[in-house]
Amino acid sequence: MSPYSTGTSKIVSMADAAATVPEGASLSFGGFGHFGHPLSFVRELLRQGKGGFTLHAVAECWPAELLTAAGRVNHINLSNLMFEGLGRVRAICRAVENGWITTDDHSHLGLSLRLLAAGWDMPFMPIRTMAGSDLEHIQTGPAPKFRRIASPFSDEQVGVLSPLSPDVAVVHVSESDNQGNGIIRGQISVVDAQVRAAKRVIVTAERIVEPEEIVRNNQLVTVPGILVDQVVHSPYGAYPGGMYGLYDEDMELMDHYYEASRSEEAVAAYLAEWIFGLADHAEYLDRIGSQRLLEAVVDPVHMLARGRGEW
Amino acid sequence: MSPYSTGTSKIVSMADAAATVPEGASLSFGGFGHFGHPLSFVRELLRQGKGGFTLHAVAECWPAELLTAAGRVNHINLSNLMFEGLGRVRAICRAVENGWITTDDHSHLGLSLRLLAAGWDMPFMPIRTMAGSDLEHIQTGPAPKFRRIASPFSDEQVGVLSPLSPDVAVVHVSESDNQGNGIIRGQISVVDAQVRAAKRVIVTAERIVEPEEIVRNNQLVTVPGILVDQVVHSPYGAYPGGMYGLYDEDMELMDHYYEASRSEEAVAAYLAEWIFGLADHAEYLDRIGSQRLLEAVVDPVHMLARGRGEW
Amino acid sequence: MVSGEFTRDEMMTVATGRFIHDGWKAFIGTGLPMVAAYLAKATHAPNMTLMFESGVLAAEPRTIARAVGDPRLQSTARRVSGMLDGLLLLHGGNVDFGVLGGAQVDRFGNINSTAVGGEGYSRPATRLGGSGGANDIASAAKEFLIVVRHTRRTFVERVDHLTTPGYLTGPGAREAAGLHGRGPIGVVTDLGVFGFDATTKRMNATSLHEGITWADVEAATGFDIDRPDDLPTTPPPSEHELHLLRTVIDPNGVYLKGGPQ
Amino acid sequence: MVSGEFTRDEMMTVATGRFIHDGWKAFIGTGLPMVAAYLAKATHAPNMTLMFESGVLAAEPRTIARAVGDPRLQSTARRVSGMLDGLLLLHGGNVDFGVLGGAQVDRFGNINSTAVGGEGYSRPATRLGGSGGANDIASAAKEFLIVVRHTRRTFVERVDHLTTPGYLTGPGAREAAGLHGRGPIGVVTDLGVFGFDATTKRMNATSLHEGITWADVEAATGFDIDRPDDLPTTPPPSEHELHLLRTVIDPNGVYLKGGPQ
Repeated sequence: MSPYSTGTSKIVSMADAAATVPEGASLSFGGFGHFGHPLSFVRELLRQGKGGFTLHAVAECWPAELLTAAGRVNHINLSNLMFEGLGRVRAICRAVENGWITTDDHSHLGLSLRLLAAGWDMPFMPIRTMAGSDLEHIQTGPAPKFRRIASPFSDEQVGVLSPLSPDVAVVHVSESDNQGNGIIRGQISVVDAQVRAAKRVIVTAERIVEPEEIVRNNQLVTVPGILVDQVVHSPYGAYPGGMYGLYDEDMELMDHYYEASRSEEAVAAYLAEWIFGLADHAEYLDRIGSQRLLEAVVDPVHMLARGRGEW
Repeated sequence: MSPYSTGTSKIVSMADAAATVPEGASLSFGGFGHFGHPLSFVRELLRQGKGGFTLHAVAECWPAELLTAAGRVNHINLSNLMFEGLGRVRAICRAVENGWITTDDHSHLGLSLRLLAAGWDMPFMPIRTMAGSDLEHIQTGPAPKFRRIASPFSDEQVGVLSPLSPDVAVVHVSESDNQGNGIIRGQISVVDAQVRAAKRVIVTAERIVEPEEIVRNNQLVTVPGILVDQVVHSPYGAYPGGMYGLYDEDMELMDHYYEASRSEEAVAAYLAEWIFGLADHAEYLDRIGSQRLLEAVVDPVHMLARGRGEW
Repeated sequence: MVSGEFTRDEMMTVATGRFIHDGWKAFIGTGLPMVAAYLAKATHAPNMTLMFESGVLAAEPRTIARAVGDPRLQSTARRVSGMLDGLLLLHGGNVDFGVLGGAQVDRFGNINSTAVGGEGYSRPATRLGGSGGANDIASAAKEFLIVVRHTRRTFVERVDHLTTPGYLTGPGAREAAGLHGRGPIGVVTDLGVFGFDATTKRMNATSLHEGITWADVEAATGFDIDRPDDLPTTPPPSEHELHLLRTVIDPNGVYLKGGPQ
Repeated sequence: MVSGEFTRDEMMTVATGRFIHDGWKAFIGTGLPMVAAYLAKATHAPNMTLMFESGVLAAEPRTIARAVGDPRLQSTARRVSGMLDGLLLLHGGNVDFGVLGGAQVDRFGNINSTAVGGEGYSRPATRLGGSGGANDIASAAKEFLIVVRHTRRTFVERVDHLTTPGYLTGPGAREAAGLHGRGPIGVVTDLGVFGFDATTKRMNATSLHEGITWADVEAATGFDIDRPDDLPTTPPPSEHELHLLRTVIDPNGVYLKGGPQ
């Protein structure tokens, strides 16, 4: 018997986890570049039909784009949303250009610190960047993001950011125990702040592991289980994006979306085919096919899939 | 040939590293409980005769006590200094009770956040603890530590801390490359803030390793090499304290100091015997003897030395 | 063994453990509170999470830890980070409970663990360790418990130095100071269990341990402590609890010296 | 191959690399700046440290990274953390240099990478990605370089949205805003290399690339750009530099398409 307690398991089905996200919620997702986005969750959330969301989006280009493409987003607090190596997140850009959604722009550090301030229960957080730019001057969110105050220790007028707390944070991890203690291999983007800031935290995990495996790597645990509400087992949950140490991104499939995003019609057809037309993540993976999924697997030293070149 | 650059090595001798600490410097040391203190460095610093130090001491009970016992300390900004399982740091307590040194007290979080604020170049850092207590009301440092300001986002009067930057931080790590990229096995105490806050950083390391070994464990690197000025190879550098994953603390030797600390005379004799009477760390380890050093080695699963019981 | 045969330390340990609810995330220090946490986890609170200021989260050591820095807390934890991370999780409102000791306690549950007597803070008769994480726990944990031995030197009218906030000067003072934690919910001593009046925030008695009289309490308390009309005896340790303490949790007497006295 | 045979991209890449000093810690993005950093590291700046906003520190990839999120940056780095850690190292004053692009640049080196045309920020004709780490780098790195293609659409009198601070409204404005970084030290385009006057902070020309005339620059610039009396030709790429770019650093043309045009 394991010497470690497994407590009351937080593991639920993807459908059950997505069902806890209320209409009109504010959301923040893990992920950076083409890696680590909880895309199986996003697809399920889209299938369940809810919307009216506000996003606190630091680097989660894919979740933000797909939700916006489906018309589920009202407002985005963002720092940067684009597709590395491809270009603009066209559904989001179109929605802004047409006035369908509102945005409030930050620097990466600024938005990350707002989340951190919420997670640390701090009334504000000082920042020396954003100052002097339109990131300071233009404030379009429902609450002010940036103000100046006098430092009590010098004669400076310093910028401070307001805290920002998402209703739900959804992050994808490499492995988790049944309590949500989650390890992310490779850079963690801003997951540390997101899971602290959010009122609810949902972890999707490539692997559910025994407590022993988490304990053995306890200095690598980015997501503290005590902050987690639900855990979902979701292999290839970041696909067609990659998961560092496990599989590379599928640029062909990502490019497929990117091409479709050129028009509203094509993007609607894409969503119908790749999301609404599939019952669940298992069906999505079936559609991709095991051969293709295996081709994305990376070697454990170079962390690159076959054909991706040398280090 | 290694594919990794080794740059210009930062490795120096212990004597050379200690020689860079100026008279009257402000210092902050790694370590927590009876573990991870850079004690071989502290002994060399004592031998070199400099003093007039200010300490920013979160949890480095052993460095602070030894330096104070030798009369090298004028002021301590502290949060907690005591010997777990033993009792008071008597040389420090005696120095305070006799008015030989001054102190300014913080909570652990408060002092840690002051260091972090300095490391992040923030003009102040909010905090909700320390408020209402004498940690807020009594301020004896040369600069104010805690003030109240109005939050610009609510109607609260919130506590903020001033940044605190040591002239030199000295931290002991499990392994480091020659650039100072350092891995600490086990809890890192407040080393993350100390190395960011300090104007100079000295790393002492149990092992100097090839870049490959650091790269392979790059998510465990607590000390970013870019912040480090000098690296010293110092096996058993935390002895008679322990180093998590390598060796346990030597309670008998620690208790030996603790008993000596009951009187000024006995503590002076202790320092003469164990520090001033020994030429360097090699002679110190010779004095301990390899058998005793090996008895402290921990098994790699339980992380406990023989006779320390089960998990 | 009849349940009457137990030491005062065992009584304090058991009484402390009873304050811990299942599912709670708790900051625990060394000494009796450590044993009490192990006991609670082995009995009514199997799902409590042990946290330490060093950044050790959800430790499940097999044997009693000698210190907060004990390697067995790290080698069995789900997560190990550092002090900033550990205490900022606390600051962020994620910790339910902490147990604190001290050299002096006043009627409002304020604690001194810094400096006693002499000319005050800068030149005390006795300098102590200082706050460490105690002020942070008392300020930011949802609630906390005080565990101290009951003497007139400890239970004072006014703490010489207010290291750790109880209810400060009384009703509304914590709120005015901006503290987010609710404050102390009880005091466990070798004489009894005490609480704080919901309105006045003054310390009152909840129960006295077996064989303790109100006169004992008054003699050991340097302020007027409120006595309720109904003052029961603290339920003594059960046979099962004593068995766990003596043969499973601390068989070598790391913290609990000796058996029945 | 004579040194005259090189593409404009190669010229821009080489000119960018020359701004990087040995020993510098630099934030680098994808595209030409990535190639330029590899080139600098392979030539005059072997001890430069590559940093990325995702928290990747001291990466030493063997082959060209396709993106900031490319696994080969992480698998060869001395340290991998996250965005807060990476950008707070920057905020703390530990980064010497960054290279930034953008959709619009004005005479003071202010950059727009957020929104162009239309009714402004809330309803632009073209919405772009937004700042990301660019504003942080321009604000907090000791200095930064702008690398963009030179067109009248890019070099504008006034950026539609000031995403990333150059010298803002001119002398003293960065200091008044409280920025700790010194600001932009140059602009590399496909036409030439430009700098900023120490006093006026207005953009001026440093050198023009081979075959480029002042009239070309004026035609491609939407504001009065200061022309110095002495306007040399940008030193062209050396044979060694071109060899490195074409056969070692980017042999498959990930960023640098084709050989000589």
